Amino acid sequence: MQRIFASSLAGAILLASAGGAFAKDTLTAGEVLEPPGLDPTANAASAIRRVTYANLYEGLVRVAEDGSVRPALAESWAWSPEDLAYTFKLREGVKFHDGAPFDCSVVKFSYERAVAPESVNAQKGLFEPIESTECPDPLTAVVKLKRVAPNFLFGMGWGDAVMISPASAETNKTNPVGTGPFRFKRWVQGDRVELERNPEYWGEPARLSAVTFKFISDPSAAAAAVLSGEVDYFGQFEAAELLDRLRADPNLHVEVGSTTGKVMMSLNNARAPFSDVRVRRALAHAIDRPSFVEAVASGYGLPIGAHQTPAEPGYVDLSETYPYDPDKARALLDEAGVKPGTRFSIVLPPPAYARRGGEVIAAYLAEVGLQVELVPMEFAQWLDQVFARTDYDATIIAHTEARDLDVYARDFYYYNYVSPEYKELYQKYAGTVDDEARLELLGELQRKLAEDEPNVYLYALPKISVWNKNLQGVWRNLPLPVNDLTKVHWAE
Amino acid sequence: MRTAAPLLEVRDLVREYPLPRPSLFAPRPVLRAVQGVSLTLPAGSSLGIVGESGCGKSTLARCVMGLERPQEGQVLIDGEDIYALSRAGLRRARVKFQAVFQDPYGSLDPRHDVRRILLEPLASLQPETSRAERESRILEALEAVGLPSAAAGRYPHEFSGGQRQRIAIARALITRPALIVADEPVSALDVSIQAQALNLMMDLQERLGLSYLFISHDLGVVRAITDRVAVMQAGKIVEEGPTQEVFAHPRHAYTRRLIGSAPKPFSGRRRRARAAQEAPA
Amino acid sequence: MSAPLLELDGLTVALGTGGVELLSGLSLVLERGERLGLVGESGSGKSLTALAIMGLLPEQMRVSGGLRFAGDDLPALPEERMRRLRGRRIAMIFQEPMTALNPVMSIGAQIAEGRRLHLGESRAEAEAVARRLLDRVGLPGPRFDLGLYPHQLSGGQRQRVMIAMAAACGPDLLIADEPTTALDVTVQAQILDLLDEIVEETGAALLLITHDLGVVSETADRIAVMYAGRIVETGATEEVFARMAHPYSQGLFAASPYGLDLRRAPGGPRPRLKAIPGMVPDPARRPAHCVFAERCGFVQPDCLRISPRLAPLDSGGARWPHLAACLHPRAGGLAP
Amino acid sequence: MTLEEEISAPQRGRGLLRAIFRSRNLTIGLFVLLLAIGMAVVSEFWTPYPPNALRIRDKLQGPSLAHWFGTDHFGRDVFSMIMAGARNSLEVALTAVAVGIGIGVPLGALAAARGGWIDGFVMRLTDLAFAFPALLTAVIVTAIFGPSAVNAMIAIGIFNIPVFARVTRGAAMGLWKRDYVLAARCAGLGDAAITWRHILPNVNHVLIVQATIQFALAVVAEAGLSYVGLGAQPPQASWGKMLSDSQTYIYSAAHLAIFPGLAITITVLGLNLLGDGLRDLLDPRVRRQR
Amino acid sequence: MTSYVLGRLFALLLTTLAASLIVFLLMQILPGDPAAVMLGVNAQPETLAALRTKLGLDQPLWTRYLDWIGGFPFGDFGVSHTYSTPISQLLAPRIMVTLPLALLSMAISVGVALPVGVYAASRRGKPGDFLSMGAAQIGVAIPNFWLGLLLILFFALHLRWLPASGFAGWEDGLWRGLRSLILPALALGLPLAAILARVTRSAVIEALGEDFIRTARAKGLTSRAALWRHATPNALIPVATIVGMQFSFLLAGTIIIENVFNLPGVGRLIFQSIAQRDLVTVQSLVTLLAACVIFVNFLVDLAYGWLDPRLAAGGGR
Repeated sequence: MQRIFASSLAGAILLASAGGAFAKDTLTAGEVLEPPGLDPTANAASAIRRVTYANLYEGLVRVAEDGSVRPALAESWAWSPEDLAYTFKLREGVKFHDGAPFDCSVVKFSYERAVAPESVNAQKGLFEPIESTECPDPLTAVVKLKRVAPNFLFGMGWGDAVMISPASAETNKTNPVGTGPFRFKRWVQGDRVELERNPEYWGEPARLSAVTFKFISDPSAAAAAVLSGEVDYFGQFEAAELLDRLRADPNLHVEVGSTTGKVMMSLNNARAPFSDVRVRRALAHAIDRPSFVEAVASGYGLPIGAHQTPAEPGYVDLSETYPYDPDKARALLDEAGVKPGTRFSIVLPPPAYARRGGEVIAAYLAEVGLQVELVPMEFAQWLDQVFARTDYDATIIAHTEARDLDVYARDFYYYNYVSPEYKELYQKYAGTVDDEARLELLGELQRKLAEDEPNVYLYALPKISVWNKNLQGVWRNLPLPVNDLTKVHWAE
Repeated sequence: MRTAAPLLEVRDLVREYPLPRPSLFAPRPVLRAVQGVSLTLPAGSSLGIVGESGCGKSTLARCVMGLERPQEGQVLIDGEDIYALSRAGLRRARVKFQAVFQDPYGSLDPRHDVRRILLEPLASLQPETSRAERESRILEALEAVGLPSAAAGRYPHEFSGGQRQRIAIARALITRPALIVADEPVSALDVSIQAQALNLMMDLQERLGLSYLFISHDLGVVRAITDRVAVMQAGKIVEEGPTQEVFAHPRHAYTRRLIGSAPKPFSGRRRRARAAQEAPA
Repeated sequence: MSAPLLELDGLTVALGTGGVELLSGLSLVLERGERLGLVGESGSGKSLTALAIMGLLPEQMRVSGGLRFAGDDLPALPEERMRRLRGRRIAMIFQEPMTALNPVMSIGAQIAEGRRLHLGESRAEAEAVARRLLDRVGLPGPRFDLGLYPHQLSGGQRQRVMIAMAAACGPDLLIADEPTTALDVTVQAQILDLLDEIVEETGAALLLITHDLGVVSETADRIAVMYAGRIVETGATEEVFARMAHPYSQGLFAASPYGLDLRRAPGGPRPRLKAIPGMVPDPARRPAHCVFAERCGFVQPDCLRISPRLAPLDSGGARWPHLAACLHPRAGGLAP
Repeated sequence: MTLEEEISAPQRGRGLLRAIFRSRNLTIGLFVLLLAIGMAVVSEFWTPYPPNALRIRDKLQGPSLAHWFGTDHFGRDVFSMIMAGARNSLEVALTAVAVGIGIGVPLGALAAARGGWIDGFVMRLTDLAFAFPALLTAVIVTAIFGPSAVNAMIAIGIFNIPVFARVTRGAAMGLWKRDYVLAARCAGLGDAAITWRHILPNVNHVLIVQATIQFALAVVAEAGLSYVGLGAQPPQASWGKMLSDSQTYIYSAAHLAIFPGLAITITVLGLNLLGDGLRDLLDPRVRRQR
Repeated sequence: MTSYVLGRLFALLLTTLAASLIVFLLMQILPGDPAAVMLGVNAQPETLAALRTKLGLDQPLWTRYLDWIGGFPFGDFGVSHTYSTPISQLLAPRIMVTLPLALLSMAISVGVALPVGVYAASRRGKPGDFLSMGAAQIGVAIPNFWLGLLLILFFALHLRWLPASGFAGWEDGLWRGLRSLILPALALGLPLAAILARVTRSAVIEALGEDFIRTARAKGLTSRAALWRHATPNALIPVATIVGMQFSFLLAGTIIIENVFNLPGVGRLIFQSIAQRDLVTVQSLVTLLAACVIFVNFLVDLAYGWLDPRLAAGGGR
């Protein structure tokens, strides 16, 4: 610790004196939201995975920058269709940060813990196909499925499916112990999480000796931190309006990549008037998406027409399904019997796309005679009131999970969208193995959503990231909402 | 003179004030401002109370005015104990006694014009009076104190100190009381103005048959206006008698010291040294 | 002999240049060891006179005419030299001992302050003197510690502190502005005695300002009666009280209860005081003629034309001539 | 040497007007207040552009003839929004002050009139209220009842209660020692009547001055609450919210941060000047010092 | 004197208790079940119930209150729901930001206000007075968060002298930490300084009008010496009152300023805790803050005793 302190100080001095000569091997990464805990298997907040994924915790497999599934703690795997089983060959000599060994018993523990009834895993659905996990020998794990689940392997690459040691499972929330190339050093709540290099990493060691995640919720403060060099890397920069300023700085690299984030106005389909598809379509017609993106995100963001982004496989561009047409919107509303002056509320969680987007949508809807009451809400309350209890009319939210078309097929999800046709279609897709056919079905699912318009789909969230020009190995695109810093290093 | 009860009678009056505790758990000490004072004031006469600051004369005055309930003793006006009266009863009794205060600037509400100032006791204590009667009473009171009727429409700040004290006297007169309690009514005035005010009070007494309870630290003033005088020291009356008698032949040592200390013109410088020797501090 | 200690020669104080005159043509001479009483009602300008001598008039007031102290022309003196006179050679005692003392400074420090400032004494030296001074003014230690604060003393004791403060540097002139007005009579007597003794011991000159004829008559050798910014009558105390040539002096005396003859016929009316009618004219509205004419019971036609100057009443020869500013001075004396 | 402790009634009619215009503070203060009120009132009927209308193509324009104060990130006209925001500011501040006066003044008057344990109780109550920093009170209130302009009014109003209670009590305590109160007692008036006829009329100049000060503070507090998102909610225009919206555009469109801030500052400055002017006009103590 | 202090301490304790009770009761109205918030979206009813029991949320109100407040004397302020960390541990690093910030702001406020106020009073009616009071008048009117923005705009973005936001921490040396507090402290302190300067000026002017100033001048003191040695000490009494009040204002101000400058301080922690429905943290922090204000007022009362000997002996104002 003393050594790290000294070296970072030396780095700072060098930075100040030489300006460009880097002897730096530490990184300060900026993040908008602070995680509520550091156990990705116990809480839905994506902020947890943004700190822990690949850095602290690892799963059997992992997702690469291009969205492909790659080996991680499993060197290799085999799929046996006849007994519906994956056989994972585990890496040897892997140790958790606390010294606990990694073997098949850990796999069994982690997966069984995730599917257990009392599990609080936010993506329980990923594990739902699992029939059993067996350990023929310590370095082999056999996961039997209930049925064909083409997305299963991809899901096992998510942050929610990482390996947890039984010894530290209970305390991971505040003292995370994983197998990753970085280990936890300390968490100054409300300010930062500090990680340091894991010297006993099984694989290629991290190039950085230490990483600090600093939580800066205010976009202009974030910009200032980046401009001043206080933060070297900002993975998901929220204030697109500041990009021009950042671009103008010769020390910075600005990358606008893609994410699987879908910004939408979610509607409570169980509530009138949103139970009427004509009303939902009218809302879709009433909003000028390109202008919306311009106003909310300074034009950074691609209008979408269904619950899918170009970053996900099988994307179909449906953004012109409901072109901006206030007259048509008014006509549709009239048809549905919605009188001008009808009021409803839109709940707005804290992110700028929601708070700002709410204002824009309110203005658009006012054009077609709808009176909107905007209800700002903190995220905790949002989770409770909107997500858990579905006590809302409409809300604006980004769904950041990739390939999550299943949510519309669930028995209960907060949109309260009920469509036997969609469910059937989805089950068909889920049971299909052939890639060609899967893509075809994906397109159909999207078209079905665009037709029913359970939510008003707005735009695909771009991955706007900013980093110091001398930083290398940073992900440009974001197949998952994570910050993989394992390959990041400073230019020589 | 009537044979009935005297206009004002004070019997064994005691008034104490609690003081702040010297320490957290010590008992509260008590300041005994008035310690068993008895007085009698027949109708049509004037009684002076003299004493130095802190002797309790103002507390006594406030008790007599019905403003501060004594812990012990009684204040009888026309034979009625005003502290035994009901609220309404006290209000009715107040018609008979009114007050004049020391500070000609502080005793008149700066936001009220003279008419309103004079009207207040009348409207409050004699609500039965008609509108016309109230107007005539205001004029009567103003005339009595030698102010023009035009004064009614003006505000206190437009008057000099002497004139203000006239207004205060007019206010005291408006209910046609029998007794006026005057607490240092002229001490804030310059000598020449003070003489005007004292003369006015004497005139009014003779014309209206008023009685005065006249409180002052100024021996000369008390001597000029009272029939009888009571000398107070530390909450008690140490000497009482006809004014001329007390001034000519003070009996109590304190009275002698008081009179001896008062500066007198024509005394010449050397007298002072003697006076000081007589009563060392 | 050299120049008199204090000499006022037509001292005039006006509000702004050429503005309203608050003091008009005051002339006085005061020597060491003399006690002069300045009497008048409020607004007559007595306190202003004191402040003019101290050079502490409010900024907007202008001084003209002669004002000399030991030969120095005070208004012309630079502030720094004037400052060195204040407290050192001219000291002042104020009326309200409650407010004239700094509430947050110990009395010892306040007494010592002047000596440290003017005589360059150390804190210990100055405090030793302060201790002696407190003993002298009747506040003996250890009961009256130097560390006491003003609020811990009674009014009379505070005034004793004020006197100690004023006497600290052994001034040549002591100005006492209504030093006993706020005090009870018995305390007043003691304070006046003390003042008297201090003057006796130090040989300083005393300028005693008061509204109380009794106080001056007992304390001062000489008296000057002021009215509306002017001295209307002055002379040896006995002389003035014997004659009271100016109708205002007379009126002032007659109005005070001292002048009242209490004898009355049984059942007859109570004797009245001789009040002066009217009020003191506002400084801005003082007439060009005799300022007292409007209130004077003996007013003559010429009183409304001419502003009288102080003129001697007797043939002279007395140490302090008896002067009055009246066209028709009264002749008869006033017996007590 | 008795200082005349006279309180002259304000000159009536033309005299009063002349007194107002003689004071620079009052003139400027009144002008600013009237300007703000004028903007608020006019914005009800007319603004150069509809304050809520988005013209996204025209966004982030600098000040120009068409848009005096430029446009914001939605292309809304900043000048129109400031006009509309004036209404919100004044409304919230006025209500907050009214709440403070409505509850605080009776409390303070009661404490002064009755003294004793009632006084002690009221004073401890205000002590307690003062223990919670004003903004914190507001944050809690809005956290409980949700952010809205109405709750901001209540929150700021709650803080105003002890302020007015203290000021009223302080001023009234002195008056209760005046001889004219004793005279009123001699006239048989009860505490309530004395408070109504003698005490309140004589403290109202203090209250008026305090009200302008609190009004100014309330404008700032409202802006602060809106700034952190706890005050007025969109689409209601609010200066504080405009400032917080502007923060991310601080590099590209500084005018967005300048004008709402100026609006707040000038309004508060005007109110403070008004307060100073009123104090000079109404408080004889200050007037004599000049 | 001791009994005065003891009496005040007793009152202080009572007020703090009352404040804690109010905060506690208020928090009960706050919507959102902390257990549900902690467990997130897919919580099962049984787990929820278990957690509620663990957190003591099923206990009666008064038991919860006593449990909670009972820990205070021992530095136990409860455990944060969101971070599962003792609040005292959360607080410690935050105080190291907020306290220096508050002290720095106070130092700026007093350090600027006293000289300016006294100077203006001594120059009453002259250009110096007019200029400094004009500046103060504007300073009073500027909201601190806007001043913060302007300071960032000028000193951080334009001149690049000081960091625009964030807190560098004390680990890397005093100066680095201090640097990040300068702008926030200015934003917070300057408007307060403006208020204080006005108060100081009028207090000094009032003191200059007192009789004892004339006494001092009559003693031969220069007007300057009378100003500093006699008028100013007396003027400090009302100034102390305002300083005490400003402290409470300051604590609240940190909430906003810490947001403007993105400082990890107590104010932002309160803000975040409210956002996350971390009730125990909110109520503990608010109570501590209130206790802090009450305590500062107590100190101001003591300071009166020191500044004004009239109060030292008698006690009570």
